[in-house]
Amino acid sequence: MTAMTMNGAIRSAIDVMMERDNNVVVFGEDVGYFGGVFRCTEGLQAKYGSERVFDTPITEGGIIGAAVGMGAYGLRPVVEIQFADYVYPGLDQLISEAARLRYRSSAEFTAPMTVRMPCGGGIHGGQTHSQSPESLFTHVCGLKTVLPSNPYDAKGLLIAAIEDDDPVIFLEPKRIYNGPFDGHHDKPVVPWSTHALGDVPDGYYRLDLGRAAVRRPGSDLTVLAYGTMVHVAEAAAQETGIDAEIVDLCTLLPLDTETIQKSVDKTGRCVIVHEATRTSGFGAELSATVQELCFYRLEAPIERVTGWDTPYPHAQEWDYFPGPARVGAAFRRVMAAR
Amino acid sequence: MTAMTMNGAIRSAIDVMMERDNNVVVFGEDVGYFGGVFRCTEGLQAKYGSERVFDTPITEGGIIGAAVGMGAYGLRPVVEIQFADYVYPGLDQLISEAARLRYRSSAEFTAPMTVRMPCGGGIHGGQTHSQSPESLFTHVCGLKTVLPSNPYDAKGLLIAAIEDDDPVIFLEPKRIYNGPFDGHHDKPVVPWSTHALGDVPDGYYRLDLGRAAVRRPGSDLTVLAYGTMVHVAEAAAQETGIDAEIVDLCTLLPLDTETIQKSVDKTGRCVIVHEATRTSGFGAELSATVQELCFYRLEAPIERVTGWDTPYPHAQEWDYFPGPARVGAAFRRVMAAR
Amino acid sequence: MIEDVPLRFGIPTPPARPGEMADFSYLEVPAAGTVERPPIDTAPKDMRDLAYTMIRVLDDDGAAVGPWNPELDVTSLRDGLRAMVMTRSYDDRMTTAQRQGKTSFYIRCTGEEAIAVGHALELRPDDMFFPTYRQQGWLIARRWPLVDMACQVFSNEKDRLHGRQMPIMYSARDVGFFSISGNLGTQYVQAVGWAMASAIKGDTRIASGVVGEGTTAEADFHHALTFATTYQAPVILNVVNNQWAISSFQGIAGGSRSTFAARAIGYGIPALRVDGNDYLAVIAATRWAAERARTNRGPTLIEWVTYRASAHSTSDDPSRYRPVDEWKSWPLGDPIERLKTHLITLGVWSEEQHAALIAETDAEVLAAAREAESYGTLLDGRVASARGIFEDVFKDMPEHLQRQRRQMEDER
Amino acid sequence: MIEDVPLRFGIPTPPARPGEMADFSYLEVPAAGTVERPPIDTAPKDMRDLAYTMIRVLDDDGAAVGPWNPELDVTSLRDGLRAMVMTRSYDDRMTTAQRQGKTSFYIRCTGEEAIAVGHALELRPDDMFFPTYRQQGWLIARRWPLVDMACQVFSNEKDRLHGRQMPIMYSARDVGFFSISGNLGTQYVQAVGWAMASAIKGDTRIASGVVGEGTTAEADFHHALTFATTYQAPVILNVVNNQWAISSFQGIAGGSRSTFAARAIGYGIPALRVDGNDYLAVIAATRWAAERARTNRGPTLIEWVTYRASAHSTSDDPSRYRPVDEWKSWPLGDPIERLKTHLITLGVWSEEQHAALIAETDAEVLAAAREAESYGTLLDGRVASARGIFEDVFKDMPEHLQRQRRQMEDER
Ligand SMILES: Cc1ncc(C[n+]2csc(CCOP(=O)(O)OP(=O)(O)O)c2C)c(N)n1
Ligand SMILES: Cc1ncc(C[n+]2csc(CCOP(=O)(O)OP(=O)(O)O)c2C)c(N)n1
Ligand SMILES: [Mg+2]
Ligand SMILES: [Mg+2]
Repeated sequence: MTAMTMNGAIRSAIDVMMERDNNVVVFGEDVGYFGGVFRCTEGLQAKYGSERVFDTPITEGGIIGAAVGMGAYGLRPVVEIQFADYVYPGLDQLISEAARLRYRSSAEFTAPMTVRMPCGGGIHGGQTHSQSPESLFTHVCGLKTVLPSNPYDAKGLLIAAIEDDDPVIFLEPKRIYNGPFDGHHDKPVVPWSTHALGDVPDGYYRLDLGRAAVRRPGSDLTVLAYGTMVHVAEAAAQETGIDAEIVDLCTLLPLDTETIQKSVDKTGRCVIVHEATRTSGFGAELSATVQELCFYRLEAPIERVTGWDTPYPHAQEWDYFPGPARVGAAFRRVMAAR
Repeated sequence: MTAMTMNGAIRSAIDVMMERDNNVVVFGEDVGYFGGVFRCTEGLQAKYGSERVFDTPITEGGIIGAAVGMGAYGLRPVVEIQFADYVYPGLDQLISEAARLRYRSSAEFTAPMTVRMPCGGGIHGGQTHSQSPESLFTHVCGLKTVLPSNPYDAKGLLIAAIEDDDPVIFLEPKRIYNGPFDGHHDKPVVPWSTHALGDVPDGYYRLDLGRAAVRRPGSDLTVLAYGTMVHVAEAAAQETGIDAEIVDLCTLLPLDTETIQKSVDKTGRCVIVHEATRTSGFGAELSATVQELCFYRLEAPIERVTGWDTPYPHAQEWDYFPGPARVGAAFRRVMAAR
Repeated sequence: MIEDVPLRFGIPTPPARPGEMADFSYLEVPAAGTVERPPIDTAPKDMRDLAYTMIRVLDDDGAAVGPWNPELDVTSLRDGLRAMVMTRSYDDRMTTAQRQGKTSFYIRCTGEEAIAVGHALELRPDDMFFPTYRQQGWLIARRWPLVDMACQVFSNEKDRLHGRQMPIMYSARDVGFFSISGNLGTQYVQAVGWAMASAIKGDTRIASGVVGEGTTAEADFHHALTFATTYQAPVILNVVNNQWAISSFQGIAGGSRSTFAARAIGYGIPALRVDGNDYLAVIAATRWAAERARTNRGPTLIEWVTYRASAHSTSDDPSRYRPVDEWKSWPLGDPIERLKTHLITLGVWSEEQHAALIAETDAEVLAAAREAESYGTLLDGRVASARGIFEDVFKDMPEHLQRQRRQMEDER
Repeated sequence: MIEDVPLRFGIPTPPARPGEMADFSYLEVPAAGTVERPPIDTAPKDMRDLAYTMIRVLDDDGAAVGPWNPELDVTSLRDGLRAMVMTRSYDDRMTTAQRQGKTSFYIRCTGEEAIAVGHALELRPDDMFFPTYRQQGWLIARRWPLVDMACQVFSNEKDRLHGRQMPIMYSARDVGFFSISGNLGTQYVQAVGWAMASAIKGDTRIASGVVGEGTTAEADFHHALTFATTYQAPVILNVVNNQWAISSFQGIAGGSRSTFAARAIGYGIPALRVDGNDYLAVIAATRWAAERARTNRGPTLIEWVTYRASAHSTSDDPSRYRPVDEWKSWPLGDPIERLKTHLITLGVWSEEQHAALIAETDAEVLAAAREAESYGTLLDGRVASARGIFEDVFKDMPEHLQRQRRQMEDER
């Protein structure tokens, strides 16, 4: 075991897989010699050569389109979109091609690939370096969507994603690359080395896609969260003294409805937290699902705490970011409901 | 008043607006001399000239990108995407540009435009001529999304969309261009001339965006639907004898939550119907919203009847399409719930 | 200082609309055999003129002339002719089937047969072709079973694609034919990615991708050329310029300002502009580009000049936007007639033999169509089971899809 | 029949990495004044060679030579120099402010000042510029208030964009400067759409769009050229080739296979390749392209050859991927130095005057920055109110946003 940052764990996962399977290739903007703007591929080109780790022209559509062709050939591309905010030019190749190739060819051709992208705010990136587009991917049948909250999961899930024979969207909350972040931006940064899940095996291990993890058992209410918001929810639980059971979804699609149902059936109350804009965010699907599965156990309306329905502002970032105060307020409302 | 088909009403709306405002320009693939593959712009180039109605190269990204620039100049582009299934190459210009230009420039620049696109299945179009991507647009702040269910609404709403100073996505359920369709594909086609809402004023009129319409008052349960599904729900109500109140949303964003809440508070039961795939479809947002607004009035779980989470199949279209049988089954389950 | 003039909007218009005389004066047609054939190691910058002319081998008398003559033996010529004639027979039969309601939709390639057929017979079995919906000639030339083709078009129980895909959206990995996408152009950059993969692995397989001239406007055309040049991918990038994109003539895609072959120049990619209705030119140009790719000289773009003789699809009515008889005045003629004439001039073919060939291919197609019909059509509803629509969304069916499948079956 | 060789993956590599000697031998630099200037009504096909050479006016001794010499009067030359120097002073000041934490981010344009400044002073007040984040020289040349620029960078209470946008994402309609997008390339096709609109209305305004060489790979580059040629839009399409795209050298975008100017050829668009560090060449090329556009001769693409002398942004560390001193060996030098030398050779300028000018612009910028700071910075938190983040999402705030705003205020 080694203390790893989240980007370190991601690099380690790719390294392990490149070592094991020489069909794994890595490409994207600035990922080669430079090692990526968030250093997630640092050292890989030197180790595996520029035929397996290389820079690409600046075109997200071209990157994903080429990856589809490579996947069809038999490679396992692991591509990086520099920021999730820039994935849109590549959506057609994801939605119309990667996600449907297996189906439309009755499995004659497939497009295994992992599309990594940093997401989320909290780094003063403004509207074009802060977005969380996960819900768009979950609406596309044929894509799996993963969004880890810590280094240990990030590595295990990324290895599972690379081994998966279907296209996987792998979102990385950039605010927690270097340490868990609970929303208290005014407090000093905590490094992953202080966190249990910052302790990561050096070698190969995988965490199956589609399994949620209960980060904090509790009896008062259930929190459904993922990525950075898992840490924010923990802070809110601590600060409100409300005994929240925090479910870290880890994979958004396929969704672990069993773990979700078990928890909400127990607590009877549910708060959903995500950073993405509210309307048609993944919280909507979660709320609808919980309502369908646990209707007769619900003692209070399900609440969604999310980013506002505006672009992510730069200067007012912390008024936008769903921090512990807003999550705590939702906890109290949900507990107060009768 | 004239009996109009839905595409006739759409053509009439564009005609009326081109007549009133010479900043309105129309372009897209095959919309010029030919008048569009669904004839929605027939005769307009002859009437207004090829400077205001013209064919474009085949590039949805280019079409929407050019429209942003034209909107910024002061024109009101009304562009056609030949099928909603082909809008994805244009999503970046919609999401990153059209939807955000006003915000990021603090209203120095804006991108008024209407993006029309036929959507939905039922015409044996297979996975690339049948999609309903509306929920993706509703997740993008800065876009309005409209989806009419009949000629009268289509014209009034399209006029409002063209006059709107913000970008509006205007989805047209192609299966009902020529007549209301209730899902009984084996029955003879009914023309709009037999339908009250096929009777359309020839001149200018507008229906405000953001208002839902109660198509059928009822006391047993509330149906939230739009487009083709409004007619399917009517058939299901008739066939089950269940007194459903059918709310036609007309505009998905901004959403008329007042009408929705009023109805569900009254009936205490809610069924949501759409043709799009289920996971993270707009039904998820509707279910979450109803649950938030009407939790204490709900007597049964909210049900979603939707397309399955698979691409739209060609030969098995009618096993995929959410027809009266499936909607009726949901009605019964919801009524049986205690 | 120049004085102000009001700006003008410049929109290209086709030479002729319905009721007007067809007019192809915009197309310069050099005499066959007049364009030189550069060695395959020629630098792109030294052959730019090939993007503005037209490589032609068959002259007006049906003789094969000039440096591009591939010198095919008679058997190869006959195989090519047979595949083209078979393709037309197949298109005729399926068009009829569509009128009879046995299928919902069909797309013909009439007038363009030489391109897919020649390409298929010149490339190697393990190369991969990334086609459009108008390249059925490849399947026929590679002898993919006509019955399987028809079963796909009829969406019946034996359709290898289980009725999921619209008619003509074939997928035939066994003959190097990539799954057709309904989304224009997406396959083009995929072909480049596939070719890059072959190079990364140090294999010997090359790729060939196709788009129509209208589709060159899509982003993936640009993505393909950018990746192909940057990584020198072993790929052939074909642009089938059949003059029309549904109702839009090639000028709308920019064809009035330059050739589509010339698009390659700015990327440093060599370009050939070829008479697509000249079977021998198709073989020769394909061979030249394939040899470049196989010898690590990178990508080649080929513009095939041809004409879409039929409607865009069975849903289209071209008489609404172009002269009905435009095809008759098309300067490059009919690829089948031209190869036939060539064989006759060579003295190895006759009108009688040709008539017999047509009868034979018609019969073969009819038999195949009959057999396919016996497995069902959209009309009689004998299609793949609905259960199957939940398969192949993912490799392993996730629980939510299993749940949905159960629900579908319960609610029947 | 050729024998099989294993295919090779070809990936371009930059001439020098950290620790290696800078090497610009890949760049051919013709002597100033040697490239002819075609009349503005020249057909694109008759001037393709201009895409492969380099238009230069200032020779090594600082003399203005050749047919492209715009013959500017001394005042115009001084104005240009002043704006360039001011731009550099401003970049210096803002870089310091970023180090002090007064802003989260900054982007310099050092070494590229001539392009935006010359372009701004040559085009007309009512034309529209669709810039990248590296064109601040336009704002300064057009005398947009330095205080307003700094307020935007500081995201303070006087920021015209209310702190919503990242620093340097200016919007300045009053000086024809379109709102900067964080998404690369999107503005390029918008510039074409804007120009099409001007033509549709029969107005006289033209547009100019910019992308970096790295961004030519994005779809919108292709969309822009396709629309521009089809509709002959009155637009100037600029490619600023500063050799680097963050850590990727220009070869990754295809620059090792051809020039970026040449991309225009295949669309039938005339292309100029210009020494972007030569202020007079910038004026001359802009003038030539603008006159074409204003006289209904359509679009022109201009590749500006320059060098990104500074880091990509304050978040970047170029010493990780290129020789730290690469800038010193850049063959085209420093645009400010070159124009200064020219003025001195003309006898209308001196080292003393130049030093005085720098002192003056530094002082002016400092004063502006101080004033801006007095309205707040990110550091002291005096930023636009949070209420404002709900405005301008739509023209009229819909009810759900009003609700969310109330909730935000309640939960404080
Ligand atoms: C992305 C996308 N946009 C639009 C369409 C609708 N469409 C189908 S075929 C076609 C015309 C294509 O013309 P061309 O590329 O010249 O090919 P051709 O049909 O002439 O062979 C169009 C616009 C589509 N299938 N996909
Ligand atoms: C669509 C998109 N993809 C990626 C990025 C990240 N990014 C910002 S600047 C940059 C490099 C651009 O290089 P170039 O176009 O040469 O412009 P330069 O910075 O050299 O002026 C990249 C990759 C982005 N902003 N937008
Ligand atoms: Mg065509
Ligand atoms: Mg650059």
